[in-house]
Amino acid sequence: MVYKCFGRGRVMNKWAKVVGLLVVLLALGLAAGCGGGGQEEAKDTGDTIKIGVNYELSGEVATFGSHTKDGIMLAFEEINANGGVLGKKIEPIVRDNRGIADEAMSVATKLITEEGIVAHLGAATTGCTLAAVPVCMQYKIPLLTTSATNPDVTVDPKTGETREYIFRTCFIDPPQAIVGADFAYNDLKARKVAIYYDNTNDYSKGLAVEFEKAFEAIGGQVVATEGYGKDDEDFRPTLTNFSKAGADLIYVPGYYQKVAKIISQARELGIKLPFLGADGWDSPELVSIAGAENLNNTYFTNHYSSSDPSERVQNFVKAYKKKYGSVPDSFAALGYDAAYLIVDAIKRAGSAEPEAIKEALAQTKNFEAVTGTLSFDEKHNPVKEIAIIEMVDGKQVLKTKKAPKS
Amino acid sequence: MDKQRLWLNVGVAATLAVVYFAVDWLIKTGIITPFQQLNLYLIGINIILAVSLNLIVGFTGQLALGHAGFMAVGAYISAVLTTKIGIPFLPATLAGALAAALMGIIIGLPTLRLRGDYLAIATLGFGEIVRGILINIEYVGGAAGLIGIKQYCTWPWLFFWTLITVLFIKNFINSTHGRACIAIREDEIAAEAMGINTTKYKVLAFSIGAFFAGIAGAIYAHYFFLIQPNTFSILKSFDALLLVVFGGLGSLTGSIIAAVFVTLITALLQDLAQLRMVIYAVLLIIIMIFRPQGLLGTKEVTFEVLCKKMGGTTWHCSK
Amino acid sequence: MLSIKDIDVYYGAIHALKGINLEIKQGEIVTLIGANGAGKSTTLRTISGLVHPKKGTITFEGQDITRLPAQKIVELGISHVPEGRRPFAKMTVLENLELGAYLRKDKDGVRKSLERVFEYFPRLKERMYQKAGTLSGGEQQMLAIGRALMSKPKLLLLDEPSMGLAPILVQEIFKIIKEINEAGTTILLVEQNAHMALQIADRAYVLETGRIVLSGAAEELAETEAVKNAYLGG
Amino acid sequence: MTEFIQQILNGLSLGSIYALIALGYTMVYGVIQLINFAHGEILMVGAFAAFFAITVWGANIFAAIIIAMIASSLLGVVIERVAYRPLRNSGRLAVLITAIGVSLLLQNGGLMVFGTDFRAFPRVIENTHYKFFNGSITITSYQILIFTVTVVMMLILQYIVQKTKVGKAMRAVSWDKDAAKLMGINVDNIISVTFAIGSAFAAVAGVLLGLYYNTIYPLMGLMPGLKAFVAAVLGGIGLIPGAFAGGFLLGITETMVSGYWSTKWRDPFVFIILILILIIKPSGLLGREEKEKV
Amino acid sequence: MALLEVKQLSKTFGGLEALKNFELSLEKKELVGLIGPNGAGKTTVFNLLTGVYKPTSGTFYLEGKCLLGLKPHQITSCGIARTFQNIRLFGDLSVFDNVRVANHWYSSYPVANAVLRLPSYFKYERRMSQRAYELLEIFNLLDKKDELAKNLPYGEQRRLEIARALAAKPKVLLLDEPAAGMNPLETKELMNLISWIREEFNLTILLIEHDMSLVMGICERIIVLDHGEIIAQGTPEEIKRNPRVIGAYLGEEAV
Repeated sequence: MVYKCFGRGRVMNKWAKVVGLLVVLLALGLAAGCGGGGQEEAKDTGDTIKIGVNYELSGEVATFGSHTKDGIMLAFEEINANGGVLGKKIEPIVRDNRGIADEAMSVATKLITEEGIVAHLGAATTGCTLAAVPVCMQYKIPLLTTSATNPDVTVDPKTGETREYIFRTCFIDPPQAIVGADFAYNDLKARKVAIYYDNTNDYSKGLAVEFEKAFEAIGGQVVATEGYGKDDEDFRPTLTNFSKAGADLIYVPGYYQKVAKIISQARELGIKLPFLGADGWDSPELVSIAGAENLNNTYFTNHYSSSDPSERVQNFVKAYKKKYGSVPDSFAALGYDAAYLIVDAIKRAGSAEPEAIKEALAQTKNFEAVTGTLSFDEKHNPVKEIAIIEMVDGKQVLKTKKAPKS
Repeated sequence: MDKQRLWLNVGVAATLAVVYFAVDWLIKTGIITPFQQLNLYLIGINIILAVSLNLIVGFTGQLALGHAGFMAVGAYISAVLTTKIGIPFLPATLAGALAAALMGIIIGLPTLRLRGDYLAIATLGFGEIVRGILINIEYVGGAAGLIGIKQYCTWPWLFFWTLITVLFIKNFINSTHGRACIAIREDEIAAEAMGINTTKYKVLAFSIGAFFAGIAGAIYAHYFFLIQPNTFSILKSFDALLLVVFGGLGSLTGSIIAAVFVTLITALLQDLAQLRMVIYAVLLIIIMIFRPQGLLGTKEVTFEVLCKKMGGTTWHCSK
Repeated sequence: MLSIKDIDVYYGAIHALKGINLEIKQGEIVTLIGANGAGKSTTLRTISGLVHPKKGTITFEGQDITRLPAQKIVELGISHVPEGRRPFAKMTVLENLELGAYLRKDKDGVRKSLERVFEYFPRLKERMYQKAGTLSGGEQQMLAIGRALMSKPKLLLLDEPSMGLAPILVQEIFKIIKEINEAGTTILLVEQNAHMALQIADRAYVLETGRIVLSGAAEELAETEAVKNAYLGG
Repeated sequence: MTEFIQQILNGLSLGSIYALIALGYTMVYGVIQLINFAHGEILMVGAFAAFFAITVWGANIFAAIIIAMIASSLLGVVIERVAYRPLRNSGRLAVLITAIGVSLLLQNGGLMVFGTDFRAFPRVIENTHYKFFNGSITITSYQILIFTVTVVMMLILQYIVQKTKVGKAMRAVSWDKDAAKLMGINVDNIISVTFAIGSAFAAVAGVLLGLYYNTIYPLMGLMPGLKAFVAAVLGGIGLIPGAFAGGFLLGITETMVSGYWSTKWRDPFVFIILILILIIKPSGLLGREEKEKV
Repeated sequence: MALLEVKQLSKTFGGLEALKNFELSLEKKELVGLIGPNGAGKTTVFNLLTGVYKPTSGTFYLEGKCLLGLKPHQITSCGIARTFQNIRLFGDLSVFDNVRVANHWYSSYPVANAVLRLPSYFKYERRMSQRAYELLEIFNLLDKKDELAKNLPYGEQRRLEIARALAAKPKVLLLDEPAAGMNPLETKELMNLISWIREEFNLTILLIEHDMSLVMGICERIIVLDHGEIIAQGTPEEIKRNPRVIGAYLGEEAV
């Protein structure tokens, strides 16, 4: 008898647990639903054009993904507020790929085959973009990436053929490195440079390689090259070596959070050399991390400058600031441009069919974007001017704009 | 007794065949959507990972946090062979798996003196070494990873390898060798005193586990088009360990169920964008608190058990 | 002093104690004897609050302690020397003894208790700064008893103090148990060695598979056939 | 030669940070044998607490550190209550998985609450540079600060564990929970105290990390946490001097490899050294190999 | 020639001499007891003989073969098996499997045969099961064969441990406190069992025990250790009267 009671007690206990678990799950589901709902616009299908937004919203590179997403969402909001396109509203479908390649592929597959998107925006990193590329190619959905700079994204390295459905709004490594080298040699009169790149990041690596090529081609000399890891926080040893090698400029094509530390640690060590970098530097945090004073005598090549006085740029900066409370970086600007570019393509095509969007995208000529006037070349890379920004007392100052001479 | 076993085997084989052809047909007719198909592959890969890691952690009792390292070796070797040298998928897969098994022996032999957390950290180090080396090899694409891998892995391959893995490890466990491994888990000193060569069995468990992790890597590489060193980070090892613990240490069916369950949860949560990982983490904690011994503990779901549960005839099948 | 009424204890699904009733009076030595797994240790663990009964009550000096956590029960004056001695092996003998007085605030009293322990067990004094793990089995038993005495208990629970000890040491330990009792501490003794236990105890209970099957004065029980056959080796 | 000394100095400051994080790790491990994978995230929360204390309430650095310590301690205690205590009698791997879950939760929760940006940690203390040998060797006041704090913290911790009543209770709980209960020790409270102290240490490490590197980020605890764990194991897990020694060894090795060889090979090399040391000394640098009693 | 010959075996642990010049010679089918106070080095002898510890000096031979430096599993396969003072069963394995595991070293088959389920797998498995059945029957544990070892009551665990040791086909069996925690009745049964298996399996037995009734009752010869040294050896009667043994171990009352 006693035993029976005992048995039932345990069963009850188990049920209590299961019910408890379900309640928690339900609560979480509700919370998630609300959270998710806030992200997405009116869901009445039929009358909307669905565009997939496949970005790195969590994980180690969440910064890039979420800023790009912010830019994209701002653009779509503006577009929808102005009546949408072809009489329909845009419905962005935002998904997180955690910065993991297989997740990016999974997200792309789901967006295309289950959600029925007509175009795919993303991802921010080359790795995740490359994972989404085969899916978009297979299902013939145009993919527009905002910051994947690896040449292999739009061109199949085996055949050398341009991938029909893949486009990007950012320039690729060679033009940026060429402009950087040009600027270093001709404007800053540097002859010996040291290169310090992020060894775990293909973007940074690609720039380093291209810069070395370009700089040596115009007669300069690279005296030292060194890589750092994504988990490195202490750059003093390498910097000490650089100053010994007799470099008169240090090229650091990395992301701002590391670059800022590299520069401030260099200044700490008394290294007063000029630093040159690339679009990865662009973030308001660069100044707050490195310190305004330390950044004097540093330059970087970029897609745009938030200090660019042109009306287009200033309108964007104002709108972004109003919505998110901070100055937009390149990622945001590129995302914003990508969203407008897709919509422009739909408008020009007069149809929201993927095939038509692709055709229209390929024919993009002199599209007026925040990040410059953009046309696609035969490799689906944008042709546009590159801005060179100087850091003056913590402010970005547009130094000059150059077109890559290749 | 033998007759009963024969019928049981025939029944199992028939069920498997039906599953195989049914899924094959569903894929061909498109009833299984591409997204579901992708998750099917993830399930297969996760089953292989979980079952092979369970052999090391669950059955032999050696806490290893370097499973992603073995997976990486299998993925990279096989992918290099198919894309750069042009070797067919099957031999490339086997080569990748054998290379991983060799790694298992190399890492297994010296680290077997280590116990518990020290072994865990040494194997974690091994995984990071593999990743660190891959990042530095330009030939395989460095940090950007190896791209342009053909999607050779199709449903028959996936089914075949998953089945082989499960059968291999199941048969291994249910033999005197498997019992030797479990004895080591239970009490290493007593196992040694009963005449079991504990070093041999620990290395054996490591190399078999690594072999199948290598297979999982090869499948992964040849389904997802590209592989990157960062895919095989410590987090991947944790994922595999999670499946093993969640399913129940020492339960193969538990590992399988966990692999299916966790993959589906991950897929379902995908729609929640940023919130997904938060919810995933909360779920993980809740599940572990409510079932610390894992879904099945050390029990197995077998046809016998199922029959008994459903009140059918009990199989008096004395082992 | 202590009375246990109808307690039922479970370990998971195992029903370890089935309606145990037990009574201890001030100044007594009471012993629990029985086979392995009969529930002797469980009884002690239940009294000291390491496990809690499903039902039944335990009262100590009129206060209900059934649901109290272990540290509260120590505070009330019950000290438990666990089976297997369980010294803190990596700490010194002195630190072990100090931990025994963890809850006490009276520094002078603690020093007196320490002296008293060293009187009972001079060998512990010699090894004051030695790590407990390096002591021999007999010394560890002395340390375990000494540690329990440091809390100045009114009731001392002893679990198998003779286990694994040489016969000569068993005699010594039992002598000291008797001394401790004579100095005013009530003792509940669980013993495998029924022969020795019945010699020093006033009363005894016999446990079998979680139930008390016999009880009475120790001398009388020692004479009964059942006890003789089962526990005293005929 | 001066370069070598400079590298050693750099290694010492990096090592100090690893050591400081490893202290908290090892202390929690020492008492309940749990690898608290969320330690790095507790550090992150501490750093953010200090950040907000300074930027929002205008607290000075000491107040900020105190606030960070309180915030982290509370978090540590809550985590233990909610996520670890229910599993105290379960297998160790179940707790390990829960710890990973907690770590994931805090990372991603952090990304949602604090945002995905790297934030600049205010330079509340002047970073002076002291130069020696005609400027060929530089020591910054941050480096001195970090080193001193780590040494002091190690001594404090050692004192707490070895000499105080709480410390003795911790050691007793660590060895045998039931026996500790029989001494009248409230095991639950002692474990909470352990988490509180360990987490407070993490908070200090977090603030120093923020100061030293200028940035804080929701995932900032991930790698330092893992490295510190490696350091703790390297020194002999559960041993306070071990965490200290392991942290410095790891820091110096890392700077030496980056300085004299290549940063690219730093991590693989460090882990190879780790494995070699463990093969030679299976229980870490200072750990004594304990043969199981047969 | 003696079956087991131990010569000048010594073991030091970090300066502490646990065992000094231990000598032992066991003839076939002898039953010898090893007694002495706690920490006298009795279990150390077992650990040295089974290869768990490496001796500091000295050596030992089984059937004339030197076993020095062999790993525990190799020594087991040479013919020495043991039980443990603190019962070391494979708790989460069934009673049946505990015994089958000990068959492993002489009755194994290649991994491939197991994985491919070749006929030899079934043949050997059957053989191992058969032997396990027989042993469990002898030890009266057959009805518990599917229970997990950890769920057995204490006395049965002790019995199972001996059964498991026997499954390893030893020539010499080392029993470490087999009667610990048993009541007099159980101890008596155990004595009978030990005598019986010695005859049945042709065993030579060395046992450590504190229960004098058992030691005195069945051992033909007793060796007394104190502080790592042999202080006496002889028949039970001789030992009982030995003043050194009384002083160091037995005490006055036990006589």
